[in-house]
Amino acid sequence: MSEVRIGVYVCHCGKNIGGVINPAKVAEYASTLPNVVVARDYVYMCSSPGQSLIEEDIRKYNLNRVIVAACSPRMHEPTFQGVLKRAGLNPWLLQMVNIREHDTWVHEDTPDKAEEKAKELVAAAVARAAHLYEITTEKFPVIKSAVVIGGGIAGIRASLDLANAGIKVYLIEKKQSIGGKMAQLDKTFPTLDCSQCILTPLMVDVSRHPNIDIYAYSEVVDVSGSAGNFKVKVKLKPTYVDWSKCTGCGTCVEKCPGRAPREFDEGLGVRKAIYFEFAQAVPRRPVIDPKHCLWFTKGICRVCEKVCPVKAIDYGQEERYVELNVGAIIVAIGYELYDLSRLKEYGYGRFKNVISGLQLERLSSADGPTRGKIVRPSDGREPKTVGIVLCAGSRDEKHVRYCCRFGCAAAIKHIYYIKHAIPDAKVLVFYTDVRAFGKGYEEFYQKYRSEDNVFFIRGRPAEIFEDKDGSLIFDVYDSNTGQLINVKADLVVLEGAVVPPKDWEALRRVLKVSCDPGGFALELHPKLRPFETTSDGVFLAGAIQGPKDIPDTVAHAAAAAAAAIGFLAKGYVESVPYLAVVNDEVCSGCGLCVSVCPYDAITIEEREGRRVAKVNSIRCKGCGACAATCPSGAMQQNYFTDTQIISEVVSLAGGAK
Amino acid sequence: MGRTVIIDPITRLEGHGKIAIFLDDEGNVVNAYLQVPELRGFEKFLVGRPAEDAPQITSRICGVCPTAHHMAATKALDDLYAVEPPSPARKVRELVYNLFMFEDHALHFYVLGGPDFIVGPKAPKAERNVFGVLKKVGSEVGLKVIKTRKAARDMITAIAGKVIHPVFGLPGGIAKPVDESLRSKLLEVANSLVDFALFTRKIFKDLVLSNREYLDLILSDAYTHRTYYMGLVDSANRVNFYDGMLRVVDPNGREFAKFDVHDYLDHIAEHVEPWTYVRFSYLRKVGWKGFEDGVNSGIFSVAPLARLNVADGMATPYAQEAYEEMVTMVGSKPIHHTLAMHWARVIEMIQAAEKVKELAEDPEITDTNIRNMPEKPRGVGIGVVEAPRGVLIHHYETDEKGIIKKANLLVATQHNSARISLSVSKAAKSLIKNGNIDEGLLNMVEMAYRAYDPCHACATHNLPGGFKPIIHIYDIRGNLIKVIKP
Amino acid sequence: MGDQFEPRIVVFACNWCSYAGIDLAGTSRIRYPHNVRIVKVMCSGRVHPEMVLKALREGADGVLITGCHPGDCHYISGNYKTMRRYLLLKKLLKELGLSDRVWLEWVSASEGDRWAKIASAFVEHIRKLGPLRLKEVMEGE
Amino acid sequence: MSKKVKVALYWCASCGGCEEAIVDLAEELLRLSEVIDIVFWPVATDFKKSDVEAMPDGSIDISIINGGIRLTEHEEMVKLLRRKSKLVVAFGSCSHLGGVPGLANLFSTDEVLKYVYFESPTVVNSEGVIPREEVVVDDGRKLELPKLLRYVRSLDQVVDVDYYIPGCAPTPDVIKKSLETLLSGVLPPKGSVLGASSRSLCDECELNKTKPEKILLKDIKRVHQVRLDLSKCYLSQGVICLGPVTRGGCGTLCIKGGMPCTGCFGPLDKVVDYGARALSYIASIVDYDDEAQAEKFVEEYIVDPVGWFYRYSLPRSLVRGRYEGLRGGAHG
Repeated sequence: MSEVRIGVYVCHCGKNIGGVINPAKVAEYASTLPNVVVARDYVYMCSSPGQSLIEEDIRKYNLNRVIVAACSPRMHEPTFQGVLKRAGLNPWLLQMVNIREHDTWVHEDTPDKAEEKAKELVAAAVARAAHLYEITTEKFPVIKSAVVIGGGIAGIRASLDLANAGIKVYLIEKKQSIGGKMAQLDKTFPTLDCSQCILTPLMVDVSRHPNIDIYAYSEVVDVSGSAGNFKVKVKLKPTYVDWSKCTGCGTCVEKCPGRAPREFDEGLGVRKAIYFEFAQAVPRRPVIDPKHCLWFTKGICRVCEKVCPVKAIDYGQEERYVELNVGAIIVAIGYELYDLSRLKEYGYGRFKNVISGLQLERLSSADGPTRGKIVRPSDGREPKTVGIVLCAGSRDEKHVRYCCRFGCAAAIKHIYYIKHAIPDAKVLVFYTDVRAFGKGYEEFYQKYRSEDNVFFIRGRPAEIFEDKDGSLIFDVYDSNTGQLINVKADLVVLEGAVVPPKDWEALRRVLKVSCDPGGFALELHPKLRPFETTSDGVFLAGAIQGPKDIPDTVAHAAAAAAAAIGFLAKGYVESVPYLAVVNDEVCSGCGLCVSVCPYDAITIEEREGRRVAKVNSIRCKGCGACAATCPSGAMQQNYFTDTQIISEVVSLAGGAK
Repeated sequence: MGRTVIIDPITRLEGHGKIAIFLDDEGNVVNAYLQVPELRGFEKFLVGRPAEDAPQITSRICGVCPTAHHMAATKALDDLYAVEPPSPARKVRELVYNLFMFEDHALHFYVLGGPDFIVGPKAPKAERNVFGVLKKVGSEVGLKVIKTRKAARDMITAIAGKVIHPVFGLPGGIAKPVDESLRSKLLEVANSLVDFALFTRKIFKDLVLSNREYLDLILSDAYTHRTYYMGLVDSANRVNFYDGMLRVVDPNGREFAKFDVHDYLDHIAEHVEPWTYVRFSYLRKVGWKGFEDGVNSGIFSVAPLARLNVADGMATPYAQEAYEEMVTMVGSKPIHHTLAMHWARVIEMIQAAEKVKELAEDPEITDTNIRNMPEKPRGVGIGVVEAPRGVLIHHYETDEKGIIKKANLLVATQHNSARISLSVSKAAKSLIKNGNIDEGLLNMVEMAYRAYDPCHACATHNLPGGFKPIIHIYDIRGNLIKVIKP
Repeated sequence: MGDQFEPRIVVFACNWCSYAGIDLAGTSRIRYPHNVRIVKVMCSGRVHPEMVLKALREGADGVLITGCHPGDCHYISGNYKTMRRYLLLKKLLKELGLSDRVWLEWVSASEGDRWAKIASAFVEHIRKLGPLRLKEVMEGE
Repeated sequence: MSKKVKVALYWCASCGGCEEAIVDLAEELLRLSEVIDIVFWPVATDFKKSDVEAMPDGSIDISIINGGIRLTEHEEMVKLLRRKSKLVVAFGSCSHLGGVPGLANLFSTDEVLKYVYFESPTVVNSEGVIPREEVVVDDGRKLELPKLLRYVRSLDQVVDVDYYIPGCAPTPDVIKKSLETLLSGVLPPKGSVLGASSRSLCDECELNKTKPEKILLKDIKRVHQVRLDLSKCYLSQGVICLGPVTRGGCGTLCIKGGMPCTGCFGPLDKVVDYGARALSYIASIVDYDDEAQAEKFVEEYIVDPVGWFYRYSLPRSLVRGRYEGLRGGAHG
């Protein structure tokens, strides 16, 4: 493009910008800058009149550069690039200036400085824009398949939606069976229907679905490639049972003499050394737990081997790896309970009769350790006085700051469990606030708070002490009545805080997904794109994006699946615009760019007897590391060339002249 | 008060020199000052540099004798790391060094100093330059000069990497061995160098020594100073450019001192004057007595004549022959006649050429054992060589990582600068009498000066060169009353 | 000096962590000094020491490079390259008497408050050092 | 006769190597004298400054100037030559980039004088004599010494420069090519570097093809610490070779001499700051991601960043020398 013709558009963003500085002044200043043909301000540039204003100017003044001074480019860059496209300009001739997040929102108290800053930022953009050039991207086909990591309700729902849309799904579950936390629940609020009754049919659908392969007892260890063409490395942990032979008859489990605490019962029950996660496990294929198997620990027994009708037992089995080639990845690994023993004052872990909400679920569950009888773990006695503590670790500076978003409703459900099993029981609920926000929750709450012998006390227990008989003694300051209450309870239930699963940190690194202050996955946008991530092709389903109850989780999972389906259905991904580009004339083939490329996207080629660097545009992700390494300046990065960045830097360093 | 004569700057020598002559009211010379008007501070900015970089950094002190600085620094590194190069490496170094000695002397003889004699001191000034020389000796000789120098310099490039700022010096050795194909070239060149050196001796004989007038000029009192002399000698007290002991003889030719360069601080001190950037070396044990010669003044000189004065002879046959001829003709040693410097230079040129031949023929020269690996630096490293213009000492102090903390560079022209001042004022005094300023003054003074082939690039790490001299003569009030142009 | 010196500071921010974190400070309305001017790059690994020196040369009183925390780089290892270039640059600048003028800080997408603290600290630090005026000082005799 | 191109040659703070380089043209020099007319060359001809002053402005076709700018007197002379010349060419590293003597920019003039005239071990100077710009000797007569500038400068930091001839010293080949270009009449864009390559040294280096696919450094070997395999890329052997960042055209003299490139030909056209470029690629290939280890590496191995990366170009760099702050208040 010969002559540079720049249009500058300063947005008021209502009062967000306009309330602090005078956009008209900024536009007026911009109009005095070199190459600027037209400069305007408007109340909402992103609105349709705002957009068409720019579009018309582009035609009218045949602009070949557009600068929009408004919010963060991370917000509306695509919007305004769309405007350029519609006006027949290459979208990369757009330069955004962030005068909201980086200026008016943070310098409100020094408006004139903020205005001066806005002018300088615009000036720098004008300097930079002169060096912008058209960028075209390449298209690459996507592989129409997906990996779903995590077989809880979120993963199950997402898998089914994808599979039903004709997409091949690989569902990765680290435990022996899919089902996740929901499978451990007795009932679900507010409808109180049996959790497994609504979950297990879905599990069966998954296991039967032609488009779904389940990799149970497996973990994702590495991810390479990129959106549309990921290579996902999955570790199949040794089960010591050849699942291809196994029929799931369960004789081995029956006959196994080995015993171990049952994870599924949160440590309250016992399982065999060879076991299913739970009765309705999917897949119905057992695994041997070598830590408790007599053969592995003492070198005796081998009963399972003897009794197995199909000779499926294989003590020599080793871990195996498979590499799955997929177009999209859905992360649905859910949450984990906060380690309640860290709330020292409550004595969880020290006092048998202080249990977690999930443990209560197990006690109340028909396939639980007590076959559904709610008793004190210490002596099996029926509790007559039960204390339920809300926000155990949640909304607490010392533990986790955020809300678990289901503790309150769960507590109400737990009142029901207790009153239903032990009608004369007395239930004391210790709360800070009761947040019954979901559909039907308020009604649910009202119903059970008004039951006899159910007391809501606004306050948290001080230190809990254990009496000789195992019951628990503590004081609570009721901030409603202003009284100090001494409580003696047979059982205390902690509605605990939730955190991301331990293995998330490692996983998110291979996925290149950032996290929020709580450690949960960071969505692309908290409102507009809550199930996408900064890594293209990687989607979020359920509680890994933040604590959720079942309805929200399922909704979120379905949305993630829909997003993934959309992404895969499009059929192609585009190369990044910020590609590395080589100036063959200057390149001496010194090869240092090859040494620093994290994606092995650069190779050295012989050309007319010379060595020259070549960039593979599929592999290049546009980080620019090579450009910052190139000793000769032959290697540049689209939209971030040395000249573009330096002209911006020079302008900012020198300030508005 | 009297007049001031300024000759600024002196031409045809590598270095920017300025001479101021003061006359009293009778118009007789009170004093003459040699001013060296710049300083680059290499000694300072060597601080913080890794010692192994010194050979390449210090060679930038002078592009005319980079090899001298490169070699002195490299030898200082051998010393710093207490690691001697293997014999083949030492021989290659010495070979390169003699090639360099040869071409540098050739440059001075034919281009810088020679013209005074070859063309003649009384010849028109415009002719007293390289072009005049070519006219006198014929352009085919001129071509021969150019070709021979080039051949020698190309050999340096082939071995040392570069001729202007060599790179091959490493503590305990050199960077690259000499291969057979290079050696055969070397042998050719070596022979041509010897021929050329002898040819040069012939020219000097025919044009200078056989000319009574010139000989008298050389021996005239105007160009004579009885000072001490310092130079390197080998174990047999013969002239050696690359290595040896430093020997000092007094004005009567008696050995005054003979010491290893490590003891140089006991023997050499430097005096500072406010009117020049160059430091004046003198013998510490005799002391600084101002600008005067004699046994009681610590002033000493270096460079070709000094080397021949401190030595008992030359290290090679043809050179020895020429040396004996010189001593017999002059009749006594030490030779105090400044202009005999040119003579000495020719004799050294012969030795350099013969040395090159000798080393090129040495079977060891192509041996690939060229490095002994250095280990820990021992804190101090001192190296010495005979630069074409005289004793050159590099002295470094480093930390345990071999980073230079202190550097001291003693350069030939610093050693000579006091004696040069003597020569200059003596020449001036003999040629300026009662206000009569002989037109010949200019060149006589220059000749005295030029004989040393002083390199102020070395002495002060200053730029070489300058303009044709002009003499400014001022009256009592300092008004310009006369200007003498070449 | 009469009224107090307002440092001019150029900040390099990577798109995925630091720029997002700076945006977050904005959306959370966390105040910090106006002196900072942000230059966006996709990855801190794109920031060339040349750009840092150029900023100082052209009038910046200080330069602040920001990137993802170690291990968090969106491009696997860009921030490690930045860290190494920074360490070398620091050593060079020390010899040139300028090492106090450049900082490297890690700011994640969730650290709006941390960003604000860093920005304030750096501005104060540079304010104490006073104006740089590299061009005038080095070109004037 | 007057058809000949009028050329002036001048040297500022140089070591004389650039003059030697011209002398090394040997026979070439005689051939050249047929097409050029040297109107000013202090080292070899009889013309004086006054003669130059007498010339009409722009009457010299080409002024070729070597050496850095160190003295006020250099400033005056090059400004004069600029006025008198159609083209001004910076010859050699000092004129082009400031050169090795530019390392003096790391120290103040006082520091230098103090060392040279007091601290130097051989100096005996009890009266604390120090050379001064103006000294009164004998009965009131004045002797003057020129003023040293605080910072050594490249030629283009003092006058407008049309072309550059790189190298310390420029090789005969580079000089020949440059003169051919200058005399051809078809001139490249102003500011071009003449006679050399438009690519880095690796392009013409025999050893480039021996590079492994990736070069990652766990340590750096200083030249005296390693026996280089002269048939393999030196950088890949852990030695700092500045070939990748240095303009080619010298024919890899140092490499062939068994030593790594130290960068005398300077940067390529697109480079803003040579040292920063050098520093960046070295840092980029250091094989430590852990900050503590990387710090240790820098501490242990990067012993002289300025001397390595700005050996020839400190004055021409963005920072130019040691910053001593406004009114002397140094930082860092």
